[in-house]
Amino acid sequence: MNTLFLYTMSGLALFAIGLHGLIRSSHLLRKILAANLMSSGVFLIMIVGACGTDQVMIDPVPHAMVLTGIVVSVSTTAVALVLVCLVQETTNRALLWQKRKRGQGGRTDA
Amino acid sequence: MMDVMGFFDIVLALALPWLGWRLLASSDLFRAVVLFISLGLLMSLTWVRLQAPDVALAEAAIGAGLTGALFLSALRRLERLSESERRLEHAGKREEDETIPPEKRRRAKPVAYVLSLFLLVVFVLLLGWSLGQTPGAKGGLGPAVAGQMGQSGVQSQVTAVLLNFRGYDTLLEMMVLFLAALGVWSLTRVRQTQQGEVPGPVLATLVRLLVPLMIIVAGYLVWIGSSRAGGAFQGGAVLAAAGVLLLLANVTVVRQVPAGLLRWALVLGPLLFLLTAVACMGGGGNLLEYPGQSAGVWILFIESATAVSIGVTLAALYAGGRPPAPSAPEKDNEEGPGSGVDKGGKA
Amino acid sequence: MPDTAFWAVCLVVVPLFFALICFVRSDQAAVLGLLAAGLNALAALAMTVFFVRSGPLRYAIGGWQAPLGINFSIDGLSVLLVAMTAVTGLSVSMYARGYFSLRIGSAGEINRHGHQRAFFWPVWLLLWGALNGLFLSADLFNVYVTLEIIGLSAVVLTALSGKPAARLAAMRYLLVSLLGSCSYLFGVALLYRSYGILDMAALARLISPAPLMWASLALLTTGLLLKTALFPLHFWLPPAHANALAPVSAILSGLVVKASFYLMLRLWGDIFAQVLPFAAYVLLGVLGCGAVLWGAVQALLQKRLKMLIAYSTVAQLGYLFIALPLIRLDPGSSAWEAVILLIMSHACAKSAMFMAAGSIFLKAGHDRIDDLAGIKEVLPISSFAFVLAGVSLMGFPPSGGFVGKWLLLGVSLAGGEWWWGVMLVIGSLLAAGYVYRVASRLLVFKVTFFSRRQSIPPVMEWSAVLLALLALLLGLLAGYPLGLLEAGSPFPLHACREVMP
Amino acid sequence: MAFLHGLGMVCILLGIPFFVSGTIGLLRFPDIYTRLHALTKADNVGLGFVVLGLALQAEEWNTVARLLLIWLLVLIASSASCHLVARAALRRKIQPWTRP
Amino acid sequence: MNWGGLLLVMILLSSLVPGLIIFALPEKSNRPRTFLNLGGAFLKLLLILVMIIGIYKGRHFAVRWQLLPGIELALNSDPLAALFSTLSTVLWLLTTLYAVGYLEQSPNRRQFFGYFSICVTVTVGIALAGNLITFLLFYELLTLTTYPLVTHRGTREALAAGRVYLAYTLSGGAVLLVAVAWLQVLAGPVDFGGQPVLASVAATHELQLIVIFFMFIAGLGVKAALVPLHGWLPRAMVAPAPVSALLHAVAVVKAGVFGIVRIVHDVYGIGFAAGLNLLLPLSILASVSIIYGSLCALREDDLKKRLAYSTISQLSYIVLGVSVAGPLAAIGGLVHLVHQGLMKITLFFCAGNLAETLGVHRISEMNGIARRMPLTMAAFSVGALGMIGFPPMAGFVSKWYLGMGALATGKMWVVAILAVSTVLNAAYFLPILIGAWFKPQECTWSEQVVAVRLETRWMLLVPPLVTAFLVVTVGLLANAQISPLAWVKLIVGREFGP
Repeated sequence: MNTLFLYTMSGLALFAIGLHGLIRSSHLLRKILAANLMSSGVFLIMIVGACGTDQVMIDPVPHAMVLTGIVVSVSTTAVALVLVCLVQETTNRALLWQKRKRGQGGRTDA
Repeated sequence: MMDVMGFFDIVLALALPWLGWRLLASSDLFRAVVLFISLGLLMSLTWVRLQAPDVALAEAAIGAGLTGALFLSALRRLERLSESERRLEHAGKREEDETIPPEKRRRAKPVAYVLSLFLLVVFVLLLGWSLGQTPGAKGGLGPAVAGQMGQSGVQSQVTAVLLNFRGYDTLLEMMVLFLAALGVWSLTRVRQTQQGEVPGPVLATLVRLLVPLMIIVAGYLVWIGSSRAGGAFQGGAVLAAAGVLLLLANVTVVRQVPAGLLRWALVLGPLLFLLTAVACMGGGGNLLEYPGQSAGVWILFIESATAVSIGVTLAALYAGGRPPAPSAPEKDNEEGPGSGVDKGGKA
Repeated sequence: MPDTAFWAVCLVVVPLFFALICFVRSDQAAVLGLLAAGLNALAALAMTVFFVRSGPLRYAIGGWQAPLGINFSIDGLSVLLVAMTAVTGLSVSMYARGYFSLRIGSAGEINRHGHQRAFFWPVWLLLWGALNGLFLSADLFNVYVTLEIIGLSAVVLTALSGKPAARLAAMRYLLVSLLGSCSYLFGVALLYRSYGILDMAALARLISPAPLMWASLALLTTGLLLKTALFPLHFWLPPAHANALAPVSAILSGLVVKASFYLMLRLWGDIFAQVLPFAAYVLLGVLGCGAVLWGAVQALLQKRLKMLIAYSTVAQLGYLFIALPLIRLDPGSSAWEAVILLIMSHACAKSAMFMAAGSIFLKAGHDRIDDLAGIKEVLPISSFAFVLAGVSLMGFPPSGGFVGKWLLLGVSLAGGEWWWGVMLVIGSLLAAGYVYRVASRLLVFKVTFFSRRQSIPPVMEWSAVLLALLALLLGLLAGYPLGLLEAGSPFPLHACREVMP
Repeated sequence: MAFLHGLGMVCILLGIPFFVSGTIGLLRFPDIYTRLHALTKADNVGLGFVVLGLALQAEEWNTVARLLLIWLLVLIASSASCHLVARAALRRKIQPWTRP
Repeated sequence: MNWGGLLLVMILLSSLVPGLIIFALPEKSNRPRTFLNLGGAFLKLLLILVMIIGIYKGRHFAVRWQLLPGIELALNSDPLAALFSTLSTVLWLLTTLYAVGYLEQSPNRRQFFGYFSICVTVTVGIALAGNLITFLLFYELLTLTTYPLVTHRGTREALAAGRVYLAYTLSGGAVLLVAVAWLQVLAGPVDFGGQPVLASVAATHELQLIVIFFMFIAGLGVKAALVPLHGWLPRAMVAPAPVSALLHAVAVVKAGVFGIVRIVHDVYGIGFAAGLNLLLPLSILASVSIIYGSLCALREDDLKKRLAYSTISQLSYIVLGVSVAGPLAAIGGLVHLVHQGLMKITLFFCAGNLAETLGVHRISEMNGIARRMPLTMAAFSVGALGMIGFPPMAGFVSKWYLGMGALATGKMWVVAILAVSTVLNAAYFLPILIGAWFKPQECTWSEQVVAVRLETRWMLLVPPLVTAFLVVTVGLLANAQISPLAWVKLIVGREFGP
């Protein structure tokens, strides 16, 4: 049970929690948080895979991949957040599948 | 000594998923975002423990800092929207965001919920077992990278991989960032905030003090990137932090930035990267094949250009919309009545 | 030193470069966009010509060889798909130019459509460059980044129309694409962890059954199926494709969905082919059948024309997945050629259909199918384009769809698994159902009064007709494009001539 | 040299109680203002000791300079943010806690 | 480029090109449209004559176009192809003339004549098809091009009829597609011209070939209106008269029957089919449709519907002739393909005249109509008597050969079927004639066409008279050198060998 295996497991746990959160949570903002969690989990597993057993030979390629991944996830999150605000503003519904409160059905093909 | 660090690792490794669960299970969104920021910081600590300093820097600056700032500004906008919504409904109690009673939400799809949970657990266990089985692939491409470091023109392995061996990935990644800025600008326009909001003495001095320092630190990070942890992304992230500070302090100079200059700043990094990539082909080499021994110089040139662009782009993402039109405040065209040419069918 | 590799690089660099320029000089965005579309088509043509002469090629970017650096692998499949993207993209660009110039002309709409046009071109060119990059690249992580660009630009284009429904659909599309990319990345991470390389060709040689390999394959496949909207995971596609602007729907249905299916073909047809059991392919085939049935039934029930066409995309994708078990059933057989033909003819036909539907929407002011009676009087060319595209979708001779289905039918009967073939035939019958439901309204009914006076610019109607005609000609001239396929294809196709007597 | 190392270790250990008291203050105090007060004061002093300890253990001078820069920046940042949070709290009209 | 191949392609283009030009012309340009139509028809007739002379001299025209290594489109001119294409071309010329007269002021004629000429191209394509896949290609295109003609009027019933028509023909096409693909898998690409190829592969796939045969019959039966699959034909009568005349008397239905003849003669071969005893069930099916068609015709009061049901029964004569394995019966069946076409088109022309000039649709209204329109009724009587099988008309010749063929092969029940159907024909045709000629006029007709000298517009009158004259001459000059009977003997002679 060395620490590397423990980190892998926590990365996996993060991915699972994120996946569960993305599917189950109803508020859009929470879904995006969950998506970020998932990608952090994946990055953790990648980096743990990178550092070899003898602590000296570090494989830089996963580091580069994770860097790219972080920048990609920040850009998707930015667009997602702007979209959430727009969806909330126009259809007044932060919860994706929930009907609008004021009677007018949240028809998707308005 | 090792067991103390080992103990710290165990605490850290357990803290991450626990924090993740608390984050998603918390009822208040603001608390979720704050937990998310602290999770980001813990993550950067983990990267340090796993000997990935570059990633730690990036995670702290972009993962926790900027993403957290994005979430906070989005949360504020959602609060303002639901507040105006509430004023219309003059609902009495401050409206919790989880307005639907929990049991209604749970009842929605109990079967699907149990099934998805079961599938998830099985998948995780299977994956955990299989991850445990196979040892790391003997350092993957590490030895290959170490072997080629001589021609890469830089000392730091990560920067070599990022900008030389797999430079094409970074070029496309710059395009992703540019695309995000395009997307945000195409979706909304920045609200005409009240001009006169005075930032207050402390914030003004803080900004005046910190912004120049941040720019120096960003330059230092880009410079040091060739040998130790650092590089374009980390430098760009610090620049973005300076940009966010300026936006927060609502400094008038930010308002007067001409739109054309802003667009060129956004485009500068990817454009120069693309042009240098094509220029390398001029000398008979392949795409992105830096001629002769001058790889180091080219990489530094590209890194500085991209750092500036990344800084401006991330700040623009934080601003959350294209700059308000300097001329007469035309109507917010998203909701313009328009002749409804492309309104949906009158079903 | 222009050779295949030079043109391949042009195909990636030119769209990206022009996307940047279009963003900066946003007032000439349309002109620059069309120029980029023309250059791109030229580069695709040049690459095909050089490819025919010099055969498949691996191009190391940055000069670093395969395992370390990123390579372009230019083989028959990628050249054909790049050519398909070039042709469809060029005609959609011409359509878009007319579409936006028309809508800007109408009073009161100046700033909204000026804004849409200013942002349509750069995002569309980025999408195009990423598509070309994806078809050419041979590196799994590089493909992840291109998939990310494609997904994000598709979301931005969908939300461009500004309608609440479009934004909601874009939101749902973004969440699905986030989930898909994350699971794809997880798959790539696991593959890298167990084999230490990212290059597809090298990976194909190293693959051996191991628990981690199965997990990574499952993750890669789920990610790609989410992005290809195969049957159970298709819920996000119809609203997104129906509520987007007309040129955007054409791009989404014609090209974007094909990118992730191309990757499925690479993974299931090439890299993991030796390791995967036949049952896995049958599972995908069954899902494909589900897609064909569900899509067609839903299309028959739809009230709105664009929703109908979007559900028809779900159904047509089902065909492509039905072909997977047939490829596995008889690797050397012509099923591989049939799938490519189906992809190409569906791309042309579906884009033409969405363009025609867009013109009809603009002219009628709505797209409720029941009230579109007799629009052929007002828009003869667009109605003809719609019916022509319908012919190819239905798999009527002499269209590419027919030849594709004919080959698949032959392979399924030869291999003894006749049910796949019968499923195809039932699918084309259902397709005939929903196409004729619309065609009978368009062509036959008495004329009803249409409020919009504005005339649709001819470039919009003729680009749709030309693309629909191309889908038909693909059937007649199927020999030439598929001849390209043999160069460097994963299976020795010339061996397949004997298999199909 | 060992003496400097030992002294450094002592300083770091001296810093820890300040952090602990700051955290206890955060948890125990009734309202936002008192919590802010406890947090910024205690943590800054604690950090001062830790930085001092590390500086003693550092080999070259530029690491010492960098450590001092870090300490200076944290001081500025925490005091400024404490001020901003307090101002925001006042603006939301949160009344400071008075003994019942 | 071999000249023969060019000839065949020219035959197809001679009606396709005018069709496409007509689509391009604006709606109002009637004169150039009529000129294009008739010019195309004459050109095609000329080219067909050149082909017939060529075949007579024993030359063989063929052209092949390879789509994919497994798929080859081929046209070739064997005598059977020449027979059917001559019939369609001659009747297309007459029907175009008739249609120009019939649709004088009606709306969107551009669409009508465009699809009309493309439809004839496809019919001739079916005739000239050189192998099974080309036949399938044109067969499915026929559905596509005839749909707009059936639903030309755009009324609600036209659309309902169109939907039924589509349902039948599309499912038939799908079954045929599977059958052809299956056969191609078993025996490779099947060409029509040469020796039937299935005998070689029969040993291993006996059962499959039988199933394929019945799938063929089902697929082609839809268009050949065999009984269980005939539902669309009566409903399709809602189409304008020229459409019902050419399409539902000649082009579409004959395509189905022509397909069955191809399958039995060229794909399976008579001997092989008889060996697998496939022909008996086919002949039973044909007989059932003959009897059922005639019975339904009795009950119908609407004239065009009665003619439709009579078409269903007459078509099955051809199938009966083919499925009775004797040379004589085959001659009878094939020659009936031509004769029935001539007679049926005459009847439909006359029905169209009555409907157009006097608004008469029902038989009960037709008493004493001969006084008002003697020429039309004369043509109608010639056609009707021919249908019944009176000696001098064409109908008699084909029924005679059918009977002789049945006798030669000792199938007495076929002779009985022929006798019964002749009686039934008489039962549903004679009352019309008697009522028209001898009974006084009972109800008033709405005079829709003010004709000066003739009883109706000359364009409506000439075609039925010409076809009636053809019916008589073909009957009388049956043994002459150039008559359809002689041509059919040539075909059957090659088919059954010396």
